[in-house]
Amino acid sequence: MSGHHISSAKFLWGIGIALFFLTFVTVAVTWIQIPEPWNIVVAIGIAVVKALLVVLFFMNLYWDSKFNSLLFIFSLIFFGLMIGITLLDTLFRNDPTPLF
Amino acid sequence: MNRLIEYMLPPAKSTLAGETDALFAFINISSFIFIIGITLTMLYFAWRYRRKSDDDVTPVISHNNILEITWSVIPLILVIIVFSWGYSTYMKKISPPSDAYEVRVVGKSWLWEFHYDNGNVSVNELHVPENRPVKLIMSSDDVIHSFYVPDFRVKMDVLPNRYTSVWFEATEQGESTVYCTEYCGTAHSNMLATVHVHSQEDFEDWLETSGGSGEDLPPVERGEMLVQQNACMTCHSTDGSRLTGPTFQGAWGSDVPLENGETVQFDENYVRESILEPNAKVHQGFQPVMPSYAGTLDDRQIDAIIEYIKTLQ
Amino acid sequence: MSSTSATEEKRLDHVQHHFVDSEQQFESAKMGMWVFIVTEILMFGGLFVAYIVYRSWYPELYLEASTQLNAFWGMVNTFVLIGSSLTVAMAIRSAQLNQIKGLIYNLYITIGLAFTFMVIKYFEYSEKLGKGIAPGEYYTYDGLEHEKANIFFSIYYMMTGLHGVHVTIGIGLMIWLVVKAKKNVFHSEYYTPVEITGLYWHLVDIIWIFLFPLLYLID
Amino acid sequence: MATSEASTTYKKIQVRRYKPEENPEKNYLNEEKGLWAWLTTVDHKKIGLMYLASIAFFFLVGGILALILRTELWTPARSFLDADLYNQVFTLHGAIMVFFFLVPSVPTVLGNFVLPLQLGAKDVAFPRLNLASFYIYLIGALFTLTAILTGGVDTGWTFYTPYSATTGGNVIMMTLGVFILGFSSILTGVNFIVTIHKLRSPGMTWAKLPLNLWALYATSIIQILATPVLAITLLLLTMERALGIGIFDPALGGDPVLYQHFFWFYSHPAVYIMIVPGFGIISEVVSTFSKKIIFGYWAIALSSLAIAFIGFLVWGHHMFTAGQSSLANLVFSFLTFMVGIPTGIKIFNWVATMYKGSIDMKTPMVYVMIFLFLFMIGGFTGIMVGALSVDIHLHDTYYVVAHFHYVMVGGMVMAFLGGIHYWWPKMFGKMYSELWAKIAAGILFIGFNMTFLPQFIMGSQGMPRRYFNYLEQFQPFHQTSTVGAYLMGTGFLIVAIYLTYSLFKGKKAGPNPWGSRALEWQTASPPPLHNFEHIPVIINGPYDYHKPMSEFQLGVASKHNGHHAEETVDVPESAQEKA
Repeated sequence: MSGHHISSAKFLWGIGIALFFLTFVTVAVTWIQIPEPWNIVVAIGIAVVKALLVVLFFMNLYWDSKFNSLLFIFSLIFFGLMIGITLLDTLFRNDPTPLF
Repeated sequence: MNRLIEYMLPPAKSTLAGETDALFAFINISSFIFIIGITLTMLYFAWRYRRKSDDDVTPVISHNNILEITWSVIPLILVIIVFSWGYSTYMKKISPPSDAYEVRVVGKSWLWEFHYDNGNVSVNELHVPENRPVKLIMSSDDVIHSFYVPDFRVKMDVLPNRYTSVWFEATEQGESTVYCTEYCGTAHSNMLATVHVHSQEDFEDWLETSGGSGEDLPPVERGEMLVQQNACMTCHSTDGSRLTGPTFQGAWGSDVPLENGETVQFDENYVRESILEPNAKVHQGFQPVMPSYAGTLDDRQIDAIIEYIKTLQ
Repeated sequence: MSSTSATEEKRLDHVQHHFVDSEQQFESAKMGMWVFIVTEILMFGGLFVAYIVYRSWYPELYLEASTQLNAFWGMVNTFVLIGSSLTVAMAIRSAQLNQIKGLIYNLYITIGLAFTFMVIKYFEYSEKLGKGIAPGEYYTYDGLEHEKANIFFSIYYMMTGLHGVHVTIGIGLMIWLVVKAKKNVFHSEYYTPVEITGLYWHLVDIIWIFLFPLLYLID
Repeated sequence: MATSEASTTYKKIQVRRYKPEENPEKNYLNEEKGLWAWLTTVDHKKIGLMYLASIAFFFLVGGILALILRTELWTPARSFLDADLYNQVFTLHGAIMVFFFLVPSVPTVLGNFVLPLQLGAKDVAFPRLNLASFYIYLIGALFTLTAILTGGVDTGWTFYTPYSATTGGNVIMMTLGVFILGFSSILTGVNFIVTIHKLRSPGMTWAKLPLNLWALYATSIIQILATPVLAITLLLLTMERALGIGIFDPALGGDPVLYQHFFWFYSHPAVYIMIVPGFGIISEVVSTFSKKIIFGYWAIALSSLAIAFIGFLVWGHHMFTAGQSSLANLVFSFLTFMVGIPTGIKIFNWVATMYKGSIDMKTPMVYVMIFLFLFMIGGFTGIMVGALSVDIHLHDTYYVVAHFHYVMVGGMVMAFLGGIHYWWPKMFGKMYSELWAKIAAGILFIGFNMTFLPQFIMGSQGMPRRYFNYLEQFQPFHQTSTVGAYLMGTGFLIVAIYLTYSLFKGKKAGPNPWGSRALEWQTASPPPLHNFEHIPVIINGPYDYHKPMSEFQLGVASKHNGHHAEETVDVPESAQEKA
């Protein structure tokens, strides 16, 4: 049965500690100034790893039915489309300026 | 068919109107063929295969991949043609020639102001030369408006925080209507203007002489002209009827009740203030929606308007 | 696990009439929650779009304005929320193992951590409001030069505010779970509400995991 | 009930034929009585009927508002409304019709009623959530009515900033109402997705899912992905008015075009929330009344999903003149045309289904023909306004108004009427007058075209939308349109009358008046409280008209009749294994 995975307490604590550690890392990297745009990439990268840990092992998606994963991925895809296509407008506006 | 399409469209009075109309006709004709074809097929089937008895046995025709591909690919080709055609004309519509004559357009609720390079300002009438590209740089003072001239097949929203532009090259002398097509409140449907297309010389004459000065007229007549030119009558009637704003008739000398309960005398100073800073003292029961005319009207013009209002008893 | 006749009876009274068995009901409820999580992601997604669009327009605004946010307390709150996520996961584990006491304890800790989060948030908000960094047109702070500073804080307040609303709802749900757990409703064969609330809570955590670097850690 | 995902090992089950009862004594309408039983019911059929009543009410309100608008437009200048009131009326006509009628109508009325029946399930997955979503709908409606009574709203149903942030009236109440309504829509979507996944009866594989359910499935996906964005948009707008947060208000440094992106990210897919369930109805009706297997099952099923997906990527075609970048215009225009392809595929497949069928021109089929004709016009004029250069001319004119109404009224409302007429005997066990139904359909067809065809012409001649006054040259078109609107109103009135009449005096319908093979017709009309007295077992597709009727009425005895509290239940095997 896909839905009843029981994680060991040790395992859950392991994930928790990994999350604490990554939180510390993401704060720590702001002390060493990483140049634009890599600081954003690093910050988001760490956040993505943390979110993945939560989703896969706290929310048990790793052991869950494939369709639930599909749902989750779809929500991210549509969020990506929403932001991506909106940026096609907001980043490429070319406004005229009056001569007088 | 051609006559129907001609009937459907307003007269084409700009250089790019023809191209737009051609695509309009193309889509209309091909849609027409499709709609008639499919409808007739449908009706024919409905008649030819009508139920004869409740025990009718129908053949098992569950799918046909060749058909599916055919009726996917043919429309696909057609829409790609339409898309490319539409896009190429659109690119022309948004790329003004570099030598275009520039006019500043300001949309306010609910009038259009046109500023020319010599400092002239005209309200609700745009004067342009014939056969010369004209580029309008537009902005709004309040909400979103949209500048639309059907005869030229151009339209562009007028935004409060940015400049937008349209351009056209009028091919015929005469007048065309400008509409506001982005809903902007009470008098949205009265936010009209007229484009006057002159010959090059007439346009230059107009630019030098008029600009709507009328300085040589007696003050009352000049005031009346200004009230018309500046679209005051969109909101203020001269016959006592209630529009978006209070009427001018009988206003002079009266006590104007304000929203806060106070009253103020309708005198020279009140008129002057109301023109330059319209929302400082708003008549009770009316919305604070009037745009400011500071920079549009000078003191002499305001004097003339005051003289005119005095006559409306 | 002992399957006495008493638990056998209890095992069934939660199955609603239109489900064939407990398993189908559990799977349905969980899928329902995942679908709901999709809507939550898209809802916060809207705010993230506003965030990203304005950041792409005014990167300097974000650099300047985020100095007003206290990264230390942001970090503490991150620890608090991750901790609560951990205890929720432990709570589910307790329920799965029929350890009702453990379930209740873990829920208590979670509620405590959630309150801690809200209290810290409260101090952060009041410190800002005291300076005049209020949302919208009530923004009166003049320590920032950027003319659109109010918009950054509007986005900040909307994002953290909506997140805070979710945390509050989460606290309510946890309390409801505690009440039910005390009535002995849950057992290893039926812990659907715990599982579902857990999913919700983890989502709240994930959103904060993104809010923290995006709002606090712009250096 | 094994689902395709869960059943990895095949079990042999003994099935037998269950012929639906001709005259059931007990049905869902008479088993529990009284107002309270209705208000607290979790039965999907009753909830569907309660939705039907509320939606009919809002359709009536929206329709009356439309007639007020059309009457005012009889003359170019003011006739009996002033401009502000006119603006409020068109705002409310749009908002009520879109949010309170078009979006919920097919999924909540016909979807709620038919979906579990077509699946062979006893109910939707979350019956209480279903009832909750009905009440959320009512609360949203209450907010909106309050907004109307306390100042009104004159922003247009699109709530464009900065106008909506600065105008008077009670905009906050209105946006909150629609915000709340959104959750009703979301919950319905959640319910349907889970129900279709988890509550299919044995043998109901994805390949045997009725096309109506594919359409509802696609709709639900759009609902759950798009509606939350509407929620956040309206929340931001509410905050814009309440606190002046400035994200969308240029006076405070915001960007009004960004609002339009937010708004249309929901509101364009919302158009597909409205029309895709209509497609589902058409598929069912075409097959039933042609007595023939549907042509291109997978083409129709997958094109629904394709429309749902691509429909998300085209919102910017509402903003071609709004001042977005030309790159965005390019992309949006291209994707807009791509939506046309799956829509076209559907139309071709429906017409092909009729080929060599045994076509019975009953009322639902008449509506299908009307739908196909009107929807084609709606679709092709969609191509017109999707073409960038032409749209620059036609944008925000009556052409767009006409296009939208051809798709929504000509398409969705006609499909809805078809669906109502198709499932009416199932809902109430009564037949309506076929003659009056056809007369009404004829009046609606003529009235509709009379109303909206002139709008195409005046639109392309340059008549802008949302105009209180207009130039005299457009008056003949407006007058024709007004006459048509009244004709249409008469048509709807006739429909309401003969349907109500049929409830009391209609002939008994019998379980399967149309001779359909679909599952919902293999139970009594009206159905029993828990839909089937047995668990249906499916071995054929829903459109397999070449197979004998007896093969569609198979099932196994139900372990419990739904009131399991009173009977002993075997412990499910799976649970035992675990224990």
